[in-house]
Amino acid sequence: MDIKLQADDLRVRFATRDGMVDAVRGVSFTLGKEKLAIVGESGSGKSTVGRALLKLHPASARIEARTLRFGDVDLLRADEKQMRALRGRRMSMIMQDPKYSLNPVMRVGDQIAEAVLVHQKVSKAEVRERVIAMLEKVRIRDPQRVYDLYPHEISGGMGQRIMIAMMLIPNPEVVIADEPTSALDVSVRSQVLSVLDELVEERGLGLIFISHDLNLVRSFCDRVLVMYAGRVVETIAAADLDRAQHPYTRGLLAALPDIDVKRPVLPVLRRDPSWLTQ
Amino acid sequence: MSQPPAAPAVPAVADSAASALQETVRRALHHLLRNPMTLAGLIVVVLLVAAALCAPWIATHDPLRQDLYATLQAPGAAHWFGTDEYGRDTFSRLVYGARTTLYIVALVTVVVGPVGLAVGAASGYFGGWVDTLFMRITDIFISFPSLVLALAFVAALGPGLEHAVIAIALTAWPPIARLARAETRSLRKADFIAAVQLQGASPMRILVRHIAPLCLSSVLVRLTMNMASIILTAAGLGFLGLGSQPPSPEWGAMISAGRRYMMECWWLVAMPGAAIMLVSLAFNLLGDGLRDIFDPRS
Amino acid sequence: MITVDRLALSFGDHQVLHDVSFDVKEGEVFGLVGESGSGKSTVLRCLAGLHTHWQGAMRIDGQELGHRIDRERCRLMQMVFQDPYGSLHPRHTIDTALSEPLKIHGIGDIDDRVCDMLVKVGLNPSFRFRYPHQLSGGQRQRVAIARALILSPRILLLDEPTSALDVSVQAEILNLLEELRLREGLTYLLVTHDLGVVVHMCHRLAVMQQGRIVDTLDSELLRTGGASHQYTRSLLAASRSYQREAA
Amino acid sequence: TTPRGQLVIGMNMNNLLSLDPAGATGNDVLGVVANLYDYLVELDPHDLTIVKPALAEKWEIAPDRNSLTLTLRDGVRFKSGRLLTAHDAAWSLQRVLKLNLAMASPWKSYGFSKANAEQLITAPDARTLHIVLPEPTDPKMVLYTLGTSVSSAILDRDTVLAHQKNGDLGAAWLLTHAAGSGPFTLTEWRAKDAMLLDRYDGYWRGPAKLRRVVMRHVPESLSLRFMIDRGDVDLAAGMAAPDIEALKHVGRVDVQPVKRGNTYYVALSLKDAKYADKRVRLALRKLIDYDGINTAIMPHYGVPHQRPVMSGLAATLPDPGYKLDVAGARKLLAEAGYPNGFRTTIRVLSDPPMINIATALQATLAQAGIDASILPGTGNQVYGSMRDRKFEIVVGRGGGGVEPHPHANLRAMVYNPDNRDAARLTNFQGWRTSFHDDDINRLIEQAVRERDEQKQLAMYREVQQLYDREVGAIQPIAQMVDTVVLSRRVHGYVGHPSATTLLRDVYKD
Amino acid sequence: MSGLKKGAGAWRTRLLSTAATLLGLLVLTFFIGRVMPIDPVLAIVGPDADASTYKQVEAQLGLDRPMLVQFSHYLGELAQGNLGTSLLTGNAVSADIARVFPATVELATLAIIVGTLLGVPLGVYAASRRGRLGDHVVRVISLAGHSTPVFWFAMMGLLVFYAWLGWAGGSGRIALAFDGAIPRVTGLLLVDTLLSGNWEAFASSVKHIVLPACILGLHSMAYISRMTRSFMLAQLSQEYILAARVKGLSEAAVIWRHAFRNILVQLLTIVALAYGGLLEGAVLIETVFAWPGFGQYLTNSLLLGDMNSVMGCVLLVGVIFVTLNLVSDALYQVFDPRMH
Ligand SMILES: Nc1ncnc2c1ncn2[C@@H]1O[C@H](COP(=O)(O)OP(=O)(O)OP(=O)(O)O)[C@@H](O)[C@H]1O
Ligand SMILES: Nc1ncnc2c1ncn2[C@@H]1O[C@H](COP(=O)(O)OP(=O)(O)OP(=O)(O)O)[C@@H](O)[C@H]1O
Ligand SMILES: [Mg+2]
Ligand SMILES: [Mg+2]
Repeated sequence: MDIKLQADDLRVRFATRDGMVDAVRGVSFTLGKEKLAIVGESGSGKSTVGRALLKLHPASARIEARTLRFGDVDLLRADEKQMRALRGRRMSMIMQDPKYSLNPVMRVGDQIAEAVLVHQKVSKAEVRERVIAMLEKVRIRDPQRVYDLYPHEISGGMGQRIMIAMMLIPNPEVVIADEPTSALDVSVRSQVLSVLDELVEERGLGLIFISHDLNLVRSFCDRVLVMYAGRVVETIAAADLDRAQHPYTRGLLAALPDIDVKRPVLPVLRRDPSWLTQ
Repeated sequence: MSQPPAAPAVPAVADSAASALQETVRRALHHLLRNPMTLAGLIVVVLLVAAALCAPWIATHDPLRQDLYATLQAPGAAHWFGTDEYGRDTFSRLVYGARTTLYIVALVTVVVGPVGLAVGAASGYFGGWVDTLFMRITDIFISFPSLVLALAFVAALGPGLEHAVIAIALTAWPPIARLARAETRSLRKADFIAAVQLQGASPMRILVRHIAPLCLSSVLVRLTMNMASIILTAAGLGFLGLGSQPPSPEWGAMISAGRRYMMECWWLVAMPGAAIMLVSLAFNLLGDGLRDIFDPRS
Repeated sequence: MITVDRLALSFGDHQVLHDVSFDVKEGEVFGLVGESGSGKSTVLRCLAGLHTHWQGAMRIDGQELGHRIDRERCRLMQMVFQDPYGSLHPRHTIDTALSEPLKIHGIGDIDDRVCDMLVKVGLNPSFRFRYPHQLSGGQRQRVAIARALILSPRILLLDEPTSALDVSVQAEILNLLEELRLREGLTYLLVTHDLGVVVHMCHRLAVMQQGRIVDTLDSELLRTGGASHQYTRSLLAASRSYQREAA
Repeated sequence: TTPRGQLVIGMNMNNLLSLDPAGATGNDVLGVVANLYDYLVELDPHDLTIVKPALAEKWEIAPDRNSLTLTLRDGVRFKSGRLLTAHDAAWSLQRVLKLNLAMASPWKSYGFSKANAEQLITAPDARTLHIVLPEPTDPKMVLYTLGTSVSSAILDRDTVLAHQKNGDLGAAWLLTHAAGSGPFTLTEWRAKDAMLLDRYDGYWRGPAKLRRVVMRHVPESLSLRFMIDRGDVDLAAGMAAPDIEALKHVGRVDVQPVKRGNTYYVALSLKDAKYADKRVRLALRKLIDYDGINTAIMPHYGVPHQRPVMSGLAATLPDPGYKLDVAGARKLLAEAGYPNGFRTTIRVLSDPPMINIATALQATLAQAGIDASILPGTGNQVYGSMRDRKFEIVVGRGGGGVEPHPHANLRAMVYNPDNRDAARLTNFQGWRTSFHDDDINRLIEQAVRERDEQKQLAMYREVQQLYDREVGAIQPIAQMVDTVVLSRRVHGYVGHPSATTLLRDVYKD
Repeated sequence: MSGLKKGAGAWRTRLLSTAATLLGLLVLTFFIGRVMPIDPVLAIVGPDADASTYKQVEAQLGLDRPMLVQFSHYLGELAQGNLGTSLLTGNAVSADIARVFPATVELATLAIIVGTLLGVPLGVYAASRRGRLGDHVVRVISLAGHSTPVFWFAMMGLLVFYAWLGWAGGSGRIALAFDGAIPRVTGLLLVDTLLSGNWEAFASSVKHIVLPACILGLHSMAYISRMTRSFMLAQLSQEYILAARVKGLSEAAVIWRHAFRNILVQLLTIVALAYGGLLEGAVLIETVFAWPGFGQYLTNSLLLGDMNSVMGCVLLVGVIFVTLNLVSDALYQVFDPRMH
């Protein structure tokens, strides 16, 4: 399996009002042509890892790692210019909430087109064609019309698909999806996921799927990283999730109310301080 | 050793009502230490207060003492900042002027804050005809040439600092009211307001205890930032002879009287001018800082 | 206990609720599910008295509900909101939040009641003087529940009380709610979009779509696959897990 | 720099309101009207008591001193082309009285009125104007009024009547227009911006040397100073003292002070119980720092003067030499029952030097324990409160003094024939301050009727002594000086003490 | 159909409330005029008039009639488009305003252009460098600009650029030589001189307006840059900015193409209001530069108690603000797709 992304002992610290906060404390993983999930409770550092890979952090963040490579690029040494060349073109990120992640005063088509135009000099007509083709690909009906809509004129599910189109149109090798469906309805969710799934299949890209929905991850991804307090406590094939070893993972699974099994009381996660250090 | 982020993100605090306040103070202090600009602003404001309180000890002369035979003397050992057209000591007047300035600041805050807050919050909370009425009134006051209002008010009540300041306040509340209204309108929909409504709280109670305190910080911040222009407007009224009455050492009036001599006696304008600038700069910096302290989003 | 009869509501030209009717029995947990925007929260808000311009009828114990909030209604029925971060006043301590309803209703013995309540929802009374920002999401939701219960209502309206929370915390809150219900004999009207939660908590549920109730059924049916309505089935399918063909 | 044939005057034109001779108040308008219109006689700017012929070739005072006969010169034409006759003159004077606006007041003080104007002011023929005095008075005074008051300008009757509206005798039109025979015509007037006067080529004395006079509104003294310094203005009027002082040292300009008949004074209201007490008034007289004020504040605004009659007249007594005497004042106050002083208010115009005098006064009052707060205001407010007799102290400027006659000052400042509130003699400062002394009143009345000059002089001197002894309500500090700064390119400018400065002989390099 | 009807209804409400605002303004002004202890009669008759003259003038002006009668008379005249005559100058108030207002419009327009061209880029720059040196420098500059008395700037400007360097024209709108030589068409001298084809006159009027306009502009620059900064900061913390960065956009594109476009409307509103403030008259600047503008006119009228003029001025200012409000609403309609 060719390795697209490699992180070794990634650490992210934030300088805050109350001193330094360690958000990510030594995370290591590799990503090939696969769907890698990162799960964990809120605040465990999932998004921080995702953003660190794109170096999209505020000035207050310090990123350290033994290795942080993307293909042939050493992300740790890359300067802002190199990163810009990389972002979008080779590695991109789908954000959680289409409502806030699209520029409200720009036509959605233009926003997608922009992603192409940053990296390539193409004629206007050709860009439009490509955007419309991409919109079709993410199964948007009547893409000609949708091209000219503004973000507030489209529904959440559509917005998320536009987001996906925008991030995939430059044909990146790696896509980081940060909770791409948590703002969506269950019914729309599966549509969006299937679009994503199809594109991964088709283009052979590496997908990092950040989520806290274990049920979803189990069926959608290939491999799962379970994070707790800024560390990876367990890496496991998605299919084997039920056989997870770590008590944290197991606790998370158990706490999930199940449609099929009715339990009088839900087991509650008991945190063990030793998880922080192991 | 740093705290793991996922562990219950609750800082250890001693549990008492007082410690809640302590925590706020601690955060403010912390912020101050990390923001030299805010700190500088605070220092100047503290100095201003100190100068106002300790004026008699700081001033080298009686600020009102005239010496018509030693007028317009350049800064020197006898008079650090020179003397004015009546031979009064500029430095001492500047020091005593701190009182007036502080008085203006306090008076405007006391008038504008509550009025703007009350009108804005009521308007935003009740909506409907209350909103329409209050906003029309606000519109009237906004589109009223502020000078006309100020002049008219001063003319009606007679000249004097209080009246000038009240006049300024009359022209200064509408923006505050609008701010409070906007804030209230977004708060009105908040769940915690719905929650107290469900507990049977009266609108008055909700306005006073729940909404007003939340608008207060932005109102205060805005007021601090307006301080500069308020001091200057007071000076401007003084320029038209409607501000503080002689011989009160008000900085704006000092400038406006001193301007007649400014080509030959630069200190008469430069000194109070610098003082106004410094203080308004300080208030602005402090206002910026306060916004950062109050606003958790930043 | 609760009867909602042909409830209808419009905002401007936009009709949000169309003839919504259902009953909830005493001591029952009744679920209200449906996709986003289907009007679930709106039904709760009408019941609580936060919307006043509805049409139709609502009854508690056969007693007709007025359009405005009154003291009596407050003591009968309280609500817990979805977002624990938005439902507590950021500048009020827990103590202030909990004692305020008591003060409004002129109930004495405030200190004891507040402490008791905190214990009841599983919070250490030492939390009393903290501010919301010093609490985690789960702890805030406990405070919100405590606030709702401090006037000893008989009905709790729960608007997605756990959807902003982690699974682990969700479990704690759901357990707490169940425990309280049994202990205090409360009636719940629970809005959620998580069918797992519905099955876990509710006796019966109504499925809403675009402001209408399209299906009312026993939650047992849901679990055993006995749901017959098309829309209910599609919801169920979507929430089980991701299947490529489903989309 | 300014063009050759033009005189550019920079001044504050805020007080230039009406140009109608019947209603125009204020000093600034005098300078304009004097150049747009002609007067029957003129006063010599170097010695005001010398009356010189103008429209009137000669004049005669009847032996009984009850009437004046003026003979008008022939061939004078208005700008409209009409010949100026005695009928125009009579109508102009009657018009002032009929309209009964501000400028009727000197005429009313001689006993003229709306009702008697047509009988008393007559033109028996085209060149003779006959003025009968309704009451005995000093006819010289009337002559002075004819030479100085705006109300004495001679209007083109037909032109004015052509613009009459609703029988207003052209009052509305004349607010902003002029119809006279003077050396200049009003070409354009934009209120509070600029006024252009162009030469009238048919002027009977021969055309003026200047082609055009431009007055520009420059309210800020410092701006004016920069302008005259750069030569963008030829003549600057009404500048602040520091700027005049600075310009004294600039080679290209001259500073020309002109003494006026007005005084800067401190007025007390005898309505106020405190000041009704002579001792308190005397104490206040001792609490003015005459020397300090005149050294530090008054240069370019005024010269020391302490008498109610303006300096330079034969009747004027030398200054009594009042001085600041805090100890003496304290003693007097203690005697009057105010050992610890009292609180009072000073109303004052917020312009220099009045506000400065008030501030200085405030400081010296404080030395005797009197806590005075200053209420600055516009002239309207200050003099309004005086008219209503609602004030304690006013620092002001005024006192007649247009006519070079002691009576003019005394009438304005001292005379008060009826001290009742209902009398509303609002035009007399004496009434406004509620200062009333029968002896003084009687002397003033007698003096103006006295035919014997020596006796008259003696009476006027006695009035001043009495006023000193009785401690009158108004204490003059300085006599007004009007200082203009003018470029050395300007020649022939002679500032007139009555403000009727004539520009017809002015020219520029 | 119903949308159209709704639109018309909204407009009717708008107009009604606008009229209510203006009427309120008039009532307030009228009332103020009456309680103010400035007596227009006294301003006309002068300080030395006697009681009979006073009474007569008072009656002529109708000031002896009951207040309500006076006010309804004023409204009646106003309904016929008549603002009355200025009590003191005898000119029609509308003519007076038509004379002084263009002078202020000219000055204010140039000033707001200067202020905006400087203030907006500075504000954007400061926001993009938040917390860093550049931010602090811009902040201090703009605050200093805001806290320095404007007349001090004006005097210093006159001293340096007029008295010493001679670059700027002095007081007034144009050199005196051109006074009366330029036919008045619009009242805006810059335009009128151009129309007359008199280049020297045009140059002169440019020379005269530059300094006061720049000084006013610097003053509004301070305000505009502050507001720009805070608007930009609010936008820069939005998610869509992150999305733009993810696309690989350069910082400049992120700031100008994305963030700035979102603050455009808010900014226009702020600039419009600042412009309204300038139109209301910068009395101090007008005084220092002897600019025969609206602010001076209003102040003088007020100080003399010339209430007809004051009412006219207040009405004009009211109309300006109401219009600016409407314009800024319209701007939202046009530029903000969310409002369509
Ligand atoms: N800009 C920042 N400054 C300071 N702390 C930060 C910042 N961004 C994130 N953190 C902290 O880093 C930790 C991890 O945050 P992160 O957003 O990665 O969590 P997450 O796993 O994505 O959570 P969620 O599921 O809620 O999105 C948290 O404790 C958070 O408070
Ligand atoms: N105050 C309001 N004004 C106008 N429309 C409203 C208002 N409140 C709710 N709506 C509309 O009513 C509809 C139902 O909203 P509601 O909040 O009840 O949905 P919901 O089922 O609770 O959805 P969610 O799962 O997203 O909370 C939505 O279309 C919403 O836009
Ligand atoms: Mg996250
Ligand atoms: Mg909802």
